[in-house]
Amino acid sequence: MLESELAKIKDEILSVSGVNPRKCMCCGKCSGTCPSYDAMEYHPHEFVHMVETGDIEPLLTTKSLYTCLSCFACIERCPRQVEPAKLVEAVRMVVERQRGPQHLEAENVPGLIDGDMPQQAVVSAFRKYRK
Amino acid sequence: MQRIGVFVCHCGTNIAGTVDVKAVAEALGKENGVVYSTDYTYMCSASGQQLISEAIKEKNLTGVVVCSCSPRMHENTFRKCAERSGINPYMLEIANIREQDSWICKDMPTATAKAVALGKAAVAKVTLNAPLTAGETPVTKRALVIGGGIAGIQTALDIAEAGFPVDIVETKPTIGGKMAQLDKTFPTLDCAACILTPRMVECGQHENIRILSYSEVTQVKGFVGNFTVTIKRKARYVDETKCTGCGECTEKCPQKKVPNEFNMNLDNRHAIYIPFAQAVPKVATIDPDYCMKLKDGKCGVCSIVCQAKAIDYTAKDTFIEEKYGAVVVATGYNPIDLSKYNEFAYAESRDVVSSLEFERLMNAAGPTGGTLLRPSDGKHPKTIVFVQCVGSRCSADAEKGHEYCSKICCMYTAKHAILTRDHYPDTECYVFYIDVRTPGKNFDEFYRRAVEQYGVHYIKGMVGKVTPQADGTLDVQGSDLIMDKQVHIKADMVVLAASIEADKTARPLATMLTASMDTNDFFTEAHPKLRPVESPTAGVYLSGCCQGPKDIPDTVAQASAAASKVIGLLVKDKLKNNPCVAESNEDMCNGCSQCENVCPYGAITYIQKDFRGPNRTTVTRRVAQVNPAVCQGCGACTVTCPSGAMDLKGFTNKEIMAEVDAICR
Amino acid sequence: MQDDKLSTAAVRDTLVSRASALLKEGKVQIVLGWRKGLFDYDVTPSLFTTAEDIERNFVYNEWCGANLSKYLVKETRRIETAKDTVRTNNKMAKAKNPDAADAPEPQTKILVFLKPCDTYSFTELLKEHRISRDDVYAVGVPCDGMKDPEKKDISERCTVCKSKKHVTYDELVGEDGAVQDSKRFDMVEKLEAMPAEERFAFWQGELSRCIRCNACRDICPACTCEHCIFDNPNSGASQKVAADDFEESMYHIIRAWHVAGRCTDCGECSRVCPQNIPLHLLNRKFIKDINELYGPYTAGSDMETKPPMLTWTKDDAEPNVVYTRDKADTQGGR
Amino acid sequence: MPVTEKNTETSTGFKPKIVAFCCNWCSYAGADLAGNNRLEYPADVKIIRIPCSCRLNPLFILRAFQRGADGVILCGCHPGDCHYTSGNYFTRRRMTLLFSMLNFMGIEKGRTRVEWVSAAEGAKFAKTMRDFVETVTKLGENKRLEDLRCKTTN
Repeated sequence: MLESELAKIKDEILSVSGVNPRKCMCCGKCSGTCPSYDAMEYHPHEFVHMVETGDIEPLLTTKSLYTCLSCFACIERCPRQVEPAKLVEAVRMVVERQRGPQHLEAENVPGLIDGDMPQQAVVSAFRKYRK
Repeated sequence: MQRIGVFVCHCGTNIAGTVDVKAVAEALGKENGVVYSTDYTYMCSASGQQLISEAIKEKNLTGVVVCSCSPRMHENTFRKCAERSGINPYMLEIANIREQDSWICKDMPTATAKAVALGKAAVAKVTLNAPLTAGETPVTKRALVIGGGIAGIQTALDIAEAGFPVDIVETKPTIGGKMAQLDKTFPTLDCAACILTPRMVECGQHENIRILSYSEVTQVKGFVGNFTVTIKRKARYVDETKCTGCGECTEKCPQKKVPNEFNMNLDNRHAIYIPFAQAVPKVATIDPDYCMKLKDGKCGVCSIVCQAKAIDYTAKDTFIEEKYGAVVVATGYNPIDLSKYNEFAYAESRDVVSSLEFERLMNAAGPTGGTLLRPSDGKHPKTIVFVQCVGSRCSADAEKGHEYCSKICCMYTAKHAILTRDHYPDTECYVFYIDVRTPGKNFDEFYRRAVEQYGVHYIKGMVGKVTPQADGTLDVQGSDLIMDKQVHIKADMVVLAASIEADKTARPLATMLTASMDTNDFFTEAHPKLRPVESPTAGVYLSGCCQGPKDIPDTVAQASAAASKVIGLLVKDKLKNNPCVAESNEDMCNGCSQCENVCPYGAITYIQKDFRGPNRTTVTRRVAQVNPAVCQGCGACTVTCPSGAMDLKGFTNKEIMAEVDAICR
Repeated sequence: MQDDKLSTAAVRDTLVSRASALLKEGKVQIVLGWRKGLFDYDVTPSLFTTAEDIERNFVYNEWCGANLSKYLVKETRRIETAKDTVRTNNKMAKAKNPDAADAPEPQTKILVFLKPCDTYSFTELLKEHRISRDDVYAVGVPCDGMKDPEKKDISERCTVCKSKKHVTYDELVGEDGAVQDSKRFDMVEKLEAMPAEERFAFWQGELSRCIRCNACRDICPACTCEHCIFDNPNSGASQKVAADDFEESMYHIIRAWHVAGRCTDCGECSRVCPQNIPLHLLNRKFIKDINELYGPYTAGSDMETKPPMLTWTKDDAEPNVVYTRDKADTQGGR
Repeated sequence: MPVTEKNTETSTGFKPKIVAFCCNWCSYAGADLAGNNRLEYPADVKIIRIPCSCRLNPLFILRAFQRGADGVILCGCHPGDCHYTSGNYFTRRRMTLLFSMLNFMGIEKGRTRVEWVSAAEGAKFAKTMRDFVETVTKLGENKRLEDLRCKTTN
């Protein structure tokens, strides 16, 4: 992807999320607190770092986007109010927008659910894909 | 009519290079009231000053204008010279024709014209100037130290040693402060009590030091050299003069269920108590919230067992008023309240403790007699997790915690880890850190020892959650940023390095002292670099953590620095005031209080004053009065006064307007 | 209109009876009110000391525009002076002869009638310690707007009345009203909208008519200086008459400045101006700015609130806001 | 008559009269620093030293204009840095209102200005003055506030 495109995407992510990643002091409390850490390829603190450094391309394709439960624990506990979850959410939105209108339909959801998927995930799935 | 002399300086070529000094001297010579005008290569030189002083005498001048460098440079030089030559120093004005003319302008005619204009302005001002004499105020040769921690103790001792009487006001029943609660000190690991208590005893025995323990400052009046302070001596129900500190009463007191604040409430004390063995003064105090005698009249055991007959249940709070020349603030710090941090389960589990609590658990005089046992079940902890920066370095908009770094946590955490590993090699220590900050003599070496010699596990990352487990252990979930993985540690204890914050009493005290504070309730310095131990309010000095987080060496250093400043003030018999202060013309004053409201120093007060009215009547009017010793001469009041009754000596309305006119001519 | 007249007539009678009653009871010794003149519209503020005088000459009608609060500065001063004089004489007598009997201090109280807007001036004067409250018995009177003798119709200031509420009083005649949201800043806004040249022309036109009679200052309840700087040769700013077109503006700017944050917008300055200069616009401009920049504030609305010019906040607007906020006119500027 | 006089004057390279009030602790020192660093700015600027920006009475500004100044600028410590802790906060309110009034009466903006200049900002001081003189020069001679008498008698 072109530098310029990435720059545009970065701006979009920042404006959508309203997050200023420069406030991050790299304490890692977000990742220390994240309940779905092990299910993630890129972890909350990495999201912040990668967006800040403009290394956004891998984020657009990573599954981590959908393993974030939007439980907002990282937002709650971040000492510097960086609010990583909002960033993840924003990246997600960017991807969704690029993908266009084919959103997840409610009737398809049951098929996708496996037994040990937490209820919370389903709920937040709707929260995400109904955007 | 004034007889003004004008002296134009060449400053070598600095001025003469771009200003036609002869022309300037000539032009100004024609000004009204100017009887003598000349130029010279270096006015500030001995011979230059000689020239001025001779002219003053020969031409019996009443005012002098020196056209030279900035008044910030040589105003004092020339004013002294004028004084020596027999005219009032404030009858001399300087026209700044170097920094603000010859150095900013290359073209000679232009620069010369400006020099003349500036000269005319100065002449115009001198014409209206009046002689000013600095008032003097006597200095009360006694110092007040507010706070009896190591900072207060050190300051008091230094001042007392210099021969001045000092009072220490301490809210607790004993001096000693936080340091008395500590176990060892970093990086030398010598025992805090062993080095502190001798100083406390010294304070208690020093003939120049009076300790007002269990007392509070309730009112401060006055100003530098002349503070009048009201001190509340809380009723301790024990006569200090009689009590021998034998401790008999504290043994016998039936009320044993009082949380012991000295041990961070980890154990209990009696209702009548002496905080700790080496307390100074070593006098018992009755806790009115728990004493059964005071609450419902029953009991009275202590008065029975007391041989010295020191117990007095009828005691009341008393107020004493004292005069002081200087006030030193040493109100210290406190760890923040951790109960807000649910993620660390501080409120949930007794095994999650603050560092200060941990100090007590390690301390030989502590609740566990110095053997490290965890509060919940008194077992030896096998794994301890230390969490740094709890409530420090938070963003300004975060509602819990502070924005600043608490400075001491990195070091005392390393200390705790080392001591633990040293006493109990079988106990694993993990430290979650964001950065390890060790600027200080032998500090980083100390931290490295923790890692290399004592095998403390430092993990770059932060703890996200602490969950108490059924088996009594704590599941500590955190991130290891270097391994880029989330770690879970099964810990027996968690120690939180709580951020430290200014003592709650600091803010009201600052208001009483009209001393300024930053948003974190730390006192601000007169100058962050050059006057770090003085408050902007004259006569108020800062010692220790009331000015910002500090470790013991820094605190003691600042304490002594503050003391030396105080001594420097107290050796003076009188203080010279700045003569350029506001002055209210009582005939014109409306008594409307506007000036009083804008004065940053509370220098303006109002009195009811009798005036002679027409046909033998008396008119009593409300008029403003300026205390010249308190006024700093900013002039805020002069502008807010509609009638022009309030004016500023040395910068009067007329003087400034005369300058304006001269410049615009 | 008709029944308005009636009600004011009725009000007048209640005021008269109250005043006479209070005089008889000895509650007050002096009454400050409005005295009827030759024509119905020339009504002058005046002192009454007898019920008869009041019965005959006291008026309260649509011509009673005059704000009585300022007269209290002088009157209470007089009352206090009488006391103070006795006090000092007693002291001196004591000094001569320790067991000299004290002469009693004269106890005088003055009754004043205050329309809602007058109570604001009254309160502001109390706030600035210009009136001794104990000497005053304040009676709040209702007001349906006063007339302008020249227009023979309701005066401008009353068409944009800011409040029918009485702030301070000992006794109230009729029902108390409420603060109203008035359109009083419309004219100021209109001027602000003009290009600078027109504004300048406007003020030049108005102020050039100024004859420096100082009526605006002498009537102004905020202008109670013991000695006005413009009369004081030692102030370095004394101006007897305007020596040039500048001094008029200077005098009026400084006067408006001195009352900024203290002016209650009672409108007396414009009422008394023989040249009909809309001086109140200058004061309203300051009031409007203060409200916009430092939050709403009405001088004289209470005794506690700190006046805007005597306080500040860390994030006050920078002075250049003046030049940046109105984009419309761009000449000069930064 | 004086009008034509002035017109010619402006056409023949008009030099403005600028009065600068500087607080003793920050801005006056800043001005000195500008000098120490030999930073040029127009000599039309004449500085009057006052203890604090809050000492500046609006009367002084009007007086300057009355006596023929073409521009008046006030420099003080940055808000928060006042040597007297709160002086310049009052200044800020006072000047804001005064300027607003002058503007309201149709006096050109740009003839008055407030700048916060610290003792370390010599460069800023010089730049500010250059900038201000340029603005006022553009505005031309102060026709609106000047005192005609003073002009002709000089």
